Amino acid sequence: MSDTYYDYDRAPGDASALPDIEQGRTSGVLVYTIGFGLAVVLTAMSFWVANTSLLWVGGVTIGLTVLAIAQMGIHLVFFLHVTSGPDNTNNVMALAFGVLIVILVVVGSLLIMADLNDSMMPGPELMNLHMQR
Amino acid sequence: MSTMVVDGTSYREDTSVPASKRVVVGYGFWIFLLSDIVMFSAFFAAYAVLAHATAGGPSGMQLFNQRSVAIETACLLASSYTCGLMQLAVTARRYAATYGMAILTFVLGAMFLALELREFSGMIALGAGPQRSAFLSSFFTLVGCHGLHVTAGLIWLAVMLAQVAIRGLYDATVERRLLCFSLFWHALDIVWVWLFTVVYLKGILS
Amino acid sequence: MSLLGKLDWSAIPFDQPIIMGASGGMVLGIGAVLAWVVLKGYVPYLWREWITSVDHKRIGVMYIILALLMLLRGFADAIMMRSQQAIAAGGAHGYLPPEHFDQVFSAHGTILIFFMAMPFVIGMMNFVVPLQLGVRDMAFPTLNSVALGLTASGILLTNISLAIGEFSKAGWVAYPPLSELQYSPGVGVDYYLWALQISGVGTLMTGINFVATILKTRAPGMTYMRMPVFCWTSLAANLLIVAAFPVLTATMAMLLLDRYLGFHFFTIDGQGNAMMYVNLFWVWGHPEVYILVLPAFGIFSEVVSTFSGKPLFGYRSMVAATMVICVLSFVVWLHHFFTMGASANVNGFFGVMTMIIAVPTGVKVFNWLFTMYGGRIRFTVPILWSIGFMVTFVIGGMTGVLMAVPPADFALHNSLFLIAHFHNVIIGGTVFGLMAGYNYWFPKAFGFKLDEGWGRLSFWCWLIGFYIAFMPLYALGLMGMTRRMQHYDVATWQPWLVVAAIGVVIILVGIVSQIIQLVVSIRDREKLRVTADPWNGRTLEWAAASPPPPWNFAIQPQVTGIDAFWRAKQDRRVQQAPSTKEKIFEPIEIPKSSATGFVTAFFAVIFGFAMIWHIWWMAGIGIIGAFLTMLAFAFREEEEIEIPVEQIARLELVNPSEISL
Amino acid sequence: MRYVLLAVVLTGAAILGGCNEGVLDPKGPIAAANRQILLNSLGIMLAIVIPVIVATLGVAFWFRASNNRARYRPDFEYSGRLEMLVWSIPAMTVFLVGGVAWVGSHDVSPRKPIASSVKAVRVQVASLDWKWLFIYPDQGIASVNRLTIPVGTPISLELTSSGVMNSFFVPQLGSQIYTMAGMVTRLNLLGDEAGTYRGFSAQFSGEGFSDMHFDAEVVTGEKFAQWIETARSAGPELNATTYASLAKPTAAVEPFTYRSVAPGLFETITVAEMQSDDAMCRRYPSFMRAEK
Ligand code: HEO
Ligand code: HEM
Ligand SMILES: [Cu+2]
Repeated sequence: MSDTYYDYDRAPGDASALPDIEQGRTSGVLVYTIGFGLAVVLTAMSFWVANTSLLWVGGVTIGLTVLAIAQMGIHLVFFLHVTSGPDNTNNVMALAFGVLIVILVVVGSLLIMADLNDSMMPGPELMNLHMQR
Repeated sequence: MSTMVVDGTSYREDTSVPASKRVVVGYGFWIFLLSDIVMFSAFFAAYAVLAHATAGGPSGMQLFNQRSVAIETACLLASSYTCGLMQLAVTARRYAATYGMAILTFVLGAMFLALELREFSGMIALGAGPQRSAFLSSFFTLVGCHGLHVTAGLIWLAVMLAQVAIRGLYDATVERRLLCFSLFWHALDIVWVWLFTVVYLKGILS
Repeated sequence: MSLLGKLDWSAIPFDQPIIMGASGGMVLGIGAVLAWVVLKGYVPYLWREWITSVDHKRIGVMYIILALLMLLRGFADAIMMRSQQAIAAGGAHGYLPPEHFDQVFSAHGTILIFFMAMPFVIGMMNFVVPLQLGVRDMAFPTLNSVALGLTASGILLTNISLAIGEFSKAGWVAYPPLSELQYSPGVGVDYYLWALQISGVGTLMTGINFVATILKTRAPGMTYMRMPVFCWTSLAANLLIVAAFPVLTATMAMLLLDRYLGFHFFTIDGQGNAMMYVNLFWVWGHPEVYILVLPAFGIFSEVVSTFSGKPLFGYRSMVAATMVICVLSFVVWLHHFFTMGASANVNGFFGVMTMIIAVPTGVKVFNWLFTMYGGRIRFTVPILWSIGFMVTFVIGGMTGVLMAVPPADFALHNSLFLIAHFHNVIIGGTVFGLMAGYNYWFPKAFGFKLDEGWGRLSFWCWLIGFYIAFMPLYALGLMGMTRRMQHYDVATWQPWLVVAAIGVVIILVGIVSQIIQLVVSIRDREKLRVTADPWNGRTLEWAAASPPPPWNFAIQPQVTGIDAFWRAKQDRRVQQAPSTKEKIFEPIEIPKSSATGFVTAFFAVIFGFAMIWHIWWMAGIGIIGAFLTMLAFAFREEEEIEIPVEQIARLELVNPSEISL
Repeated sequence: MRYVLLAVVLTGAAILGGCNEGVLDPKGPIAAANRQILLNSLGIMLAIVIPVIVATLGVAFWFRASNNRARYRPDFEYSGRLEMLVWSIPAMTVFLVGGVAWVGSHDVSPRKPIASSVKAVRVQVASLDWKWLFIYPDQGIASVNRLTIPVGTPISLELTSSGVMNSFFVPQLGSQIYTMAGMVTRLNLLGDEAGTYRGFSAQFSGEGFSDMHFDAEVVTGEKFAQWIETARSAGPELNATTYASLAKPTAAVEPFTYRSVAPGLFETITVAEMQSDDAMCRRYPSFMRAEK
């Protein structure tokens, strides 16, 4: 039971094996190179955004987050060959489940902890005591 | 979840059979990576909660060195690229390119690790070790956990080079393991993207 | 620091007669079994056929044996707690000093959750899922054996703590700061942490293995919507394992760093934040309870429909409900700490989310009900457990929903009402389910049925004993009794606790009957011998011989619909198998046995023990050993052996699967 | 069936038995609300759970294989209408209980001050190993293991812990809340009937936990004033030194009072870090603690 049904299913990280999107070796290099280039650009942008004084401070965090998400997408598409192709459904579903859990865990924890900390930190006078240590 | 089910059914119809071993192994490793990412997310959450708990000690702004982070990032990103090229060489069964790219990947990864270790020892020398405050505990744990993964990756890569030498690239097992390795390596890069964003770049902001 | 770290003779509690008695008994028991095995010359057989086996059925059976042993251990702890609380009223302080009592409830909770319920569930899935999917083994058979080894290592470490040192005194949740070095300077918490870390890695491996197996290796034609419900619930449970256990690993790692290297995640000084531990613990903890109960739901689905002689009612709803529970279980964890002081919005949100889980669960209950409706119910032991479950679990579920109402939980949190709730769902759900599965699949595993009479007796004792042991706890909770009390000063509680203790004695009778059931059944095995399909089953495992050969199916089944086996029997498409000579076999490749699991476990125990006692050189040996084992495995040449046709034919002749599709 | 009956009888008896103490015998509005919400939710759910139990037993009994009068319907495996019903019954129940939960958690939020014409009495609570310290900042006194409060007066509590986590709980006054080092949780209670009620820690906190209970005495206004006066005239002072000796782990301490409280003492307790170097940690090995 080897390659007969290979078409229907693809190992994560394998470039598509469906004939119509078959990619030759050269284009493989091209794909990685494009991905690398985009990643470099996005990284540079991140560093720039964090350091520049041109941008509104309040938006910087969001900007960094968006850039990180974009960069993650680049890695997934160009390095890990995640596509929406039918041969990739299982991989993408697993990824989506993982991302969902990560978001729930991180966002949920942060909200809960922020709520708890807000309501429970000793008053400001006390925080000063803290700082004196 | 249930839509997946319906799609799955209509697509696979009666032809569904056990997948090839490469797919099964790759998929299993994919699931492992997801679980690894979930573990990182717990460390990320802990870091985010404790980022301001400096207990009167130094904060990220005082400690982080952007230049060295930028170089680390460059190393890791480049090694991801060379790892991808190695993967292509493996698929094409080209030995020289495989070795070349693998060694390049290894060297870049090792450079990253060396820089990170230098950063850590510098901080510890300043009295900003993980025992200083909750913030530093979570920092060292989060970044160190990634560093440990990189270390494991380097060991793995070295072992794989030995396997390529002994068994050759036509060995299906070796090929599968190299596939898993490159998945691992790219995933580490993704984690690093979040690390430099959340820890270093945000750290120098506030 | 000496060569043996913190370890010296004072670690062994010679002055504690109860502990010494128990550990002496344990050592003698293990020694006796070992001696018997060696003297009888069984060692090579055990080594060849079991310890190094990577066959999912053997591994499943070994998991279940471990789980049953740990059930005895955990139950012994329960008896101690119940008897202590029955007498320690007013000025009396009972026979267990706090120092010991605190270890007992911590060990009870830890052992029963991690080392009884988890291995039992995993063992059940191991045995059944590949058979139901119609495949020859798991996706990663050797990994499976390593996972078993790591689970066994965790179990071993926990039990070593009885004789050498102490166990945690911080409860099964080990909240800091109590579990920090400052307040728990002994090795107890370290035993807890390393046992959970090591077995947790094994559990994660299992999770990955099952997800890959179920999603990628099914018999031809076995589409998702044709999978038996047990496979679905196993898939959901393993997705939960994969998504939740890493969080536990991370959290325990943080506590370990605090304890070993002076980090400040949860300490009082250094501005650590113990609330973070509570939060992360339950991020894992809530999904965990569904990891325990979802496979049980799957077992009930199989049992109810088989013994009602009907397909499962509302299959699609069942699948949907399973997956809804799977995802929802990740958005409710705060209900374990409503009383930590979050704002009304947060408490209210998580309260409502928690209750929403009652909807899919309710759907399942109704679907089982409608499955029985219009059926022809054969009252065998498995379905007794199932009906007992349906009645009991809805009560426990209801009290759970009650505590999901924050103002009610403010009054009930950490009381015996909570203890009653979760024993009500864990015993009434998970344990009853596992017992149903044990009775249901036993004939498949061993080729003979379990004795019905003793089975019934054990069921009734468990059921009645459960109600008598735990209903009083609801009352006590309402009367204001907290959990984990070594003694108490309110005399009016005592009668209830005495009743509860009587209930435990009845459960004890149930457990003893189960042991007798097993012994009697083995003795009478020739009389109880069964064919491939003793219950008129519906799913593929009943198409394989009992017990199935190492390759499960000599000829791979083709699946044409849901419950294909049952429908085929209905349409009389199933005939007596053609005689073996007529069958055309092909050689089969099965994975090769491997000592990797055993060796890894060996080094894991060395490592864990060394870390607990700060014996650093030994920990190094453990780590290096484990690494070399992996390396050796990586360089191994053959991974599979081929079974020649003659051998298949021979085995099929001795033990034919009587039915074929 | 018999056993279910037995269970019902037992629970019934339990609830009756619980009526003269504990959660079901409230002596204040918060506890009364807790109980009300609890019983209402229980009632809503019993309306569906009891029929389910009865139906399960009934169906199982009627469709037993030996009953020839029961009709065998092996094809009854799907019904769209039932399916809808099956999802909506629990959904509606949950809608109802969920509403109760949402409104309830806002209504009975521990932080919410209790509306009253009487000025609230402030009490600062610290859980120590293994006893309770109650500081009355406005009266300048403190009490150990006995919480005395005036009847009909809102009590505004601020709670913290000297070390491990505990949970402050007086069932008959209502809602419990955790006490944690370095944190201050808040709780508002009111007792509207004079009496002595059992209070305790509901969160396991180590060896002396079982003895970590206290008396909550709800007394009339005059008695309260009297008590304050007596307390002021006798007993030791509470300052850093006496606190340090109080904080040493002990269990089952007889109640006593402090004649005065050093200003800001509670605040120093809440800043947990202040503790680590002094008396608090003497009994614990400190070899692992990081040097500052
Ligand atoms: C197998 C294990 C298991 C299961 C399945 C559950 C199921 C549920 N649990 Fe429980 N739990 C489990 C194990 C535990 N729970 C705990 C604690 C706990 C707490 C915290 C209490 C506290 O600390 O103060 C809450 C609020 C709940 C709620 C629930 C709910 C709402 C469900 C629901 O999933 C139940 C759904 C089922 C129902 C409702 C019955 C069937 C439905 C019908 C018939 C439909 C109609 C009914 C209604 C709409 C009500 N649980 C703890 C405590 C740990 C500790 O602190 O040590 C443990 C171990
Ligand atoms: C077989 C019958 C059982 C009996 C008689 C029993 C009895 C008890 C008792 C008396 C306690 C302590 C209550 C207290 O804190 O005052 C307890 C706690 C607990 N039990 Fe059980 N139990 C049984 C089975 C189980 C099972 C099967 C599980 C899980 C799979 C389980 C999990 C727990 C847990 C998690 C705790 C909490 C431990 C802690 O407080 O840290 N029990 N049980
Ligand atoms: Cu929960």
